[in-house]
Amino acid sequence: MNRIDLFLSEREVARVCRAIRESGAPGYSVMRHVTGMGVGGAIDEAMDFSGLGANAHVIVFCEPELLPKLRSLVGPLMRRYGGVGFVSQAEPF
Amino acid sequence: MNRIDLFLSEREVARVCRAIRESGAPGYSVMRHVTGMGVGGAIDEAMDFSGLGANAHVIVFCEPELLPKLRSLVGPLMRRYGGVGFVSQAEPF
Amino acid sequence: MNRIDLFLSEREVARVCRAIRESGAPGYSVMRHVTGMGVGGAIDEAMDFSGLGANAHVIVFCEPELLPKLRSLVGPLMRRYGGVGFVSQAEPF
Amino acid sequence: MQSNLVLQNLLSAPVLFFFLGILGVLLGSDLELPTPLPKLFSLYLLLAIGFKGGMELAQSGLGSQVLLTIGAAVAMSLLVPLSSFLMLRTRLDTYNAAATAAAYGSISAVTFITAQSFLNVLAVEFDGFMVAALALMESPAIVVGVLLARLTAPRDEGEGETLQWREVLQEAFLNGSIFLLVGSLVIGFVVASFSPAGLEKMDPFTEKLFYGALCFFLLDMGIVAAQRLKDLRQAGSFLIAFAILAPLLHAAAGLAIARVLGLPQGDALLFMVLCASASYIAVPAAMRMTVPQANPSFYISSALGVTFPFNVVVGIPLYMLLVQRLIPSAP
Amino acid sequence: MQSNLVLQNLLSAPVLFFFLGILGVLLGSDLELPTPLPKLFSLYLLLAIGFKGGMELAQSGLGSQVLLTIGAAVAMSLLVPLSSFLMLRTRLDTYNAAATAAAYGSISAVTFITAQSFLNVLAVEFDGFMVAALALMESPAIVVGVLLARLTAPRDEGEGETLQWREVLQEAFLNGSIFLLVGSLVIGFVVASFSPAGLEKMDPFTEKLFYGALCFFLLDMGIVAAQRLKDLRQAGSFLIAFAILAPLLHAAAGLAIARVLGLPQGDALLFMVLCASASYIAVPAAMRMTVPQANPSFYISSALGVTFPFNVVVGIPLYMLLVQRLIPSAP
Amino acid sequence: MQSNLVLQNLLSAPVLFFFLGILGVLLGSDLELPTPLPKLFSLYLLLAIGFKGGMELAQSGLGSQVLLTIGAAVAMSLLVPLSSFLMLRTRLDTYNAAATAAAYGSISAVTFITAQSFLNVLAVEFDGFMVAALALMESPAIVVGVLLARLTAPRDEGEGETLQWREVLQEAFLNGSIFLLVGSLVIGFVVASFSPAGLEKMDPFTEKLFYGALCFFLLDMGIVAAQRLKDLRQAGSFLIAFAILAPLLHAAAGLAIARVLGLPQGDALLFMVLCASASYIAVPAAMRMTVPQANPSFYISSALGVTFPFNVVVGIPLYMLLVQRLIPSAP
Ligand SMILES: Nc1ncnc2c1ncn2[C@@H]1O[C@H](COP(=O)(O)O)[C@@H](O)[C@H]1O
Ligand SMILES: Nc1ncnc2c1ncn2[C@@H]1O[C@H](COP(=O)(O)O)[C@@H](O)[C@H]1O
Ligand SMILES: Nc1ncnc2c1ncn2[C@@H]1O[C@H](COP(=O)(O)O)[C@@H](O)[C@H]1O
Ligand code: NA
Ligand code: NA
Ligand code: NA
Repeated sequence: MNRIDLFLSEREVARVCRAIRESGAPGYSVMRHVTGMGVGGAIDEAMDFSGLGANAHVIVFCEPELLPKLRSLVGPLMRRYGGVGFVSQAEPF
Repeated sequence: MNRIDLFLSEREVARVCRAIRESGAPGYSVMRHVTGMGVGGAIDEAMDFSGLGANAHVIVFCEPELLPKLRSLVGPLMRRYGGVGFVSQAEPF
Repeated sequence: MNRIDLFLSEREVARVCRAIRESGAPGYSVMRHVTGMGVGGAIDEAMDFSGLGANAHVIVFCEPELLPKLRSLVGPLMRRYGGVGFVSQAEPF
Repeated sequence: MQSNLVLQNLLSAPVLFFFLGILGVLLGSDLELPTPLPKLFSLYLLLAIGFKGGMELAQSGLGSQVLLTIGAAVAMSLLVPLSSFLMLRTRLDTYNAAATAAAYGSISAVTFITAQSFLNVLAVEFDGFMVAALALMESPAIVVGVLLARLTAPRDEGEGETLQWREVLQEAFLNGSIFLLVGSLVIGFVVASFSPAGLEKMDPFTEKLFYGALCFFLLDMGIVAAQRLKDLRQAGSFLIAFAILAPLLHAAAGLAIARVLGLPQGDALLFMVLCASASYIAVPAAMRMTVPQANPSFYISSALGVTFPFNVVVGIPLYMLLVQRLIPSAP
Repeated sequence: MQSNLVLQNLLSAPVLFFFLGILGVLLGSDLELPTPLPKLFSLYLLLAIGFKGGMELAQSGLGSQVLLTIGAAVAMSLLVPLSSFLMLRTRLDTYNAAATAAAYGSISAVTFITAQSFLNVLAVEFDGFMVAALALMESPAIVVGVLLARLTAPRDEGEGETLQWREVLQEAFLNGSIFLLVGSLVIGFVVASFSPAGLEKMDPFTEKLFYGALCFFLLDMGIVAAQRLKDLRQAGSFLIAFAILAPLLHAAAGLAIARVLGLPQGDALLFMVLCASASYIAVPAAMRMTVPQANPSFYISSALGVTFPFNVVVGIPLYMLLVQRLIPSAP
Repeated sequence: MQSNLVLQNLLSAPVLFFFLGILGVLLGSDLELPTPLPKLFSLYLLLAIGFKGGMELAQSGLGSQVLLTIGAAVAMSLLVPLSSFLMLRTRLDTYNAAATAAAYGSISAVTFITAQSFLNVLAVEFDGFMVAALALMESPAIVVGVLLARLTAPRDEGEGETLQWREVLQEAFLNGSIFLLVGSLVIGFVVASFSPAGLEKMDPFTEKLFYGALCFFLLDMGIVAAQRLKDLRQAGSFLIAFAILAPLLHAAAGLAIARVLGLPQGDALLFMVLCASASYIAVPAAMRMTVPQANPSFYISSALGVTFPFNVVVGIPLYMLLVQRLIPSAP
């Protein structure tokens, strides 16, 4: 099966999770308070008090058949708001 | 070597870590405050004040030979309390 | 492409991130407040108030060509201060 | 007079902040108290209420009235889970019925504190030893809940699991919030008895700050309770009905006992509130570990999403109305 | 007298703690307030200032002076983004210009609070209803900012995206900090009007604790502002110049309006500060969602890294100097 | 009288909450203050004690007695690491000996604060300038510790690493907690000297709240100290013995110096406590970076798991007893 790792702003995480649920994925996990760097520059937690938040790391384990649907639902959000994603292989434990 | 990713309730994390230590794994890492969704429904941090907690993400890197032992020690806990696990491939850095 | 997972003390995370930026990696993500166990014993958050901190989990997705540079810049820091690293395979989402 | 009581409750700062939290969720505001700030307020309130209760207990002493009241409270925390279980079992499986029954046998410290604030505003006196009753009602309800789940569970499901008493007692007596409440009670008692100079120095922290911190925490409780309302659909109308009828029933029982014990008006209200409220702090955390087969969203959403707002908004003034009618006021 | 005002501001505890935070970053100290402690202080200050403002609003009533002042404040929060946009558009693209304009039309609650503390030290009175003006200046600026971005954006970039009013209004009116401030204002008003007994019980929390909590938060704001200074190189000298000239310009406009409205000295200073300050709490959070094309480090580093320290350190005493010259003191 | 002193300490609220935390760990309760709440209390206590100390320093002035006392304190923070290193080196490697020596040369602010509370209860006066001594004892001990590690380390291990003074000085002088303490001291001094109106407004935050916040933090310190006890087995009996004998020895040296300096009873106790206490905040954080070869569980578990509880529970009343015997009380 596939493992999808998404990194995006905490502010968008609710929308992305909605898209993942719509895609029919069996589940997902979210880690907030992620800092980092990407093409959009460095992200830290210093503005957290303003509600701006840092990044979130979203992990989805799902069957490969689901990938296209996930891409079509999550992709536009990430193009609009920024963020990156990666896919790798995994098996149930 | 193998990478094992476990997602389970924070309340059970101490027991699962004990089981991992018993299995003889060389180490593990735990991230708390993980939210998400699975067959058991959505998990958030809203009840954290009650001591109920959210999920934890436990990562173990170990040799493949350890997998059966890990499964036999961690599996029963996850069947009783819920949670999911996945295995993938990795190498030392 | 490669996925690199590093686990090291929060106190060193700023130096390691500087090294990653120097290596020319396109980005990285950092999760703090990671607890765990390794050859250096158990690490928890209890001493966080003292500024000692727990562990951090640093993730870098990059092309395999970058690995040697990353190893040469990050390796010495991890040998000095402790920590472990793992490499696996991934593709863009 | 009646509407006056209801209004005085509704227009008090704590209840208004509770409404503000609910409103925020209903309108879709992103207002939230991030983790672990709610825990900070929750620990603070337990520490402060325990300390003040212990202090007043030291001043009032452990007379027979005190012991009788506390005894009656503990008895209620044993009986309420039993009767609740019978009601709940008609529709829920044994695990969910047992876990929910435990929640209703136990108490909600925040509801209790809100009732105390309400009495303060009405200038009705109450005794510090009621906090001791509060502190002692959590553990028995948890133990009864676990026993109910284990004794009535289908044989084959046990898979040879034996009841792990150690674990159950630990969850019932050493749960962080119970332990802090009881511990602070004892410390308040000891300090008041042996080094009363310390009381005055604690006062700004445990007493002066209390009301504002309660408002802040109730803001968060409003948010959390409103979020829980969504889960209610899953729980179904039976559980919603139970979550409103149970507090009324238990308050009535509490009123009868308070009358028999001859409690003054303030204590009678607090006794009713203890009986009528349901736990969403200690019990869920304990049930998650000891009865993992039960679905937490059932017992949390009924206790926190329905019974808690019901008690805070409608229950407390309603119970006070009954107290004023049926409990003779102090001469 | 002049240097006296500046010194009295510079040597006050809140401003000194602000400097301490800046100094820590400049020297390379690892001093920080970890997440979510800054949020705790930020929520606390909003709750406390809202509650106190509402309370005083209830006492002063909603006379025509009050309504006129609030109306003028709202008008400024609509006009300032327009004029700022015109200035900013000369150098920035439409998205960054619109988002930055929104920040300058909105307000900084912490700057306002610091000005109140300054007035307290000078023993100059001010009215509670100014908090209502504060609370009502955030949402309009956000709406104008979004409209500017949408109306002036190149057609082809919209990709058929229609303006999602629901989202914009949600960000403008239900943003957590705006919602808490307005909600606390209403609660303070209601409690003061209907159950004034509650006011005294809130006092230790909302009033007594306030000054110290402000110091603590300003320590953190100093750290965050100094960290932002690094981003300024990226933003460029045009934005730095704007971030210093805009508050001066807007303060001058505010002074003129205050004179026309006949505001007393204290209120005049607060009105100037509302005009001169720029938002780094509600607006960035709203712009991130509604104008994601803009680079947050532009509007945050100018509002928080330059305008905020400028106002707190230099602006407030400077504006007060002008007030003392141009606004007749109360008889 | 003697047992009275011990009891008065044991039955005070701060020490009782410390015990409650220890008890929770021993019994297996899940009571904890989640991250970053302990840091909130730790930062608060440093800010408050620094501010109050600076304020009192401004009132007392910098007379020769003040400067002599502070000088003696700094001298102790240089000498204690040297003597401790010699003792520790008999059993530990050079890195662990140096890091542990640094901890014992430095101070524990919480122990100091607890001693101040104890003096308050006894109604024994003490001077604010002792906080300056506290603030100035951390950095020298860290520098000495690093020097010891570098100068005595086997040549070949250095791998050509040169002593990075910049890093060492940063850890010694700009460590967050040291920086906040010294900064708050300076701010308290400045405010008291130049705008004393601000003192009264800080009072509810820095003074009134202090005792309760100390209790809350000591609850957490009890939990953390008890958890550390488990690591002690690893550290071994030599380190445990050192962790009890060192405070006694250093307190005795402190007593002798206090007598020579002619300090009054309250200041003498605080001086002894500064000498006797060991750092588990600034020093571990600094040693982790500058002497990474040392095992943190050694110096943390001895300073926090043994010396800290020893001083808080037994040491303070014991030292007070000696003070009462050997230091003439003020006429
Ligand atoms: N190559 C990468 N490896 C790991 N995380 C990344 C990488 N690139 C971006 N990220 C994460 O994704 C966030 C958004 O990336 P971007 O949209 O490129 O600014 C960054 O702040 C990082 O947290
Ligand atoms: N397919 C999945 N991908 C990622 N995380 C998952 C997945 N399924 C479950 N989880 C995580 O595991 C937790 C427990 O899952 P469950 O026991 O299925 O409710 C969820 O709350 C998620 O955090
Ligand atoms: N085999 C492993 N799997 C996952 N995490 C590990 C492993 N070994 C070490 N770690 C993490 O890396 C940290 C430092 O490891 P060490 O330097 O071996 O003490 C530990 O505290 C763990 O958080
Ligand atoms: Na009950
Ligand atoms: Na403005
Ligand atoms: Na010392």
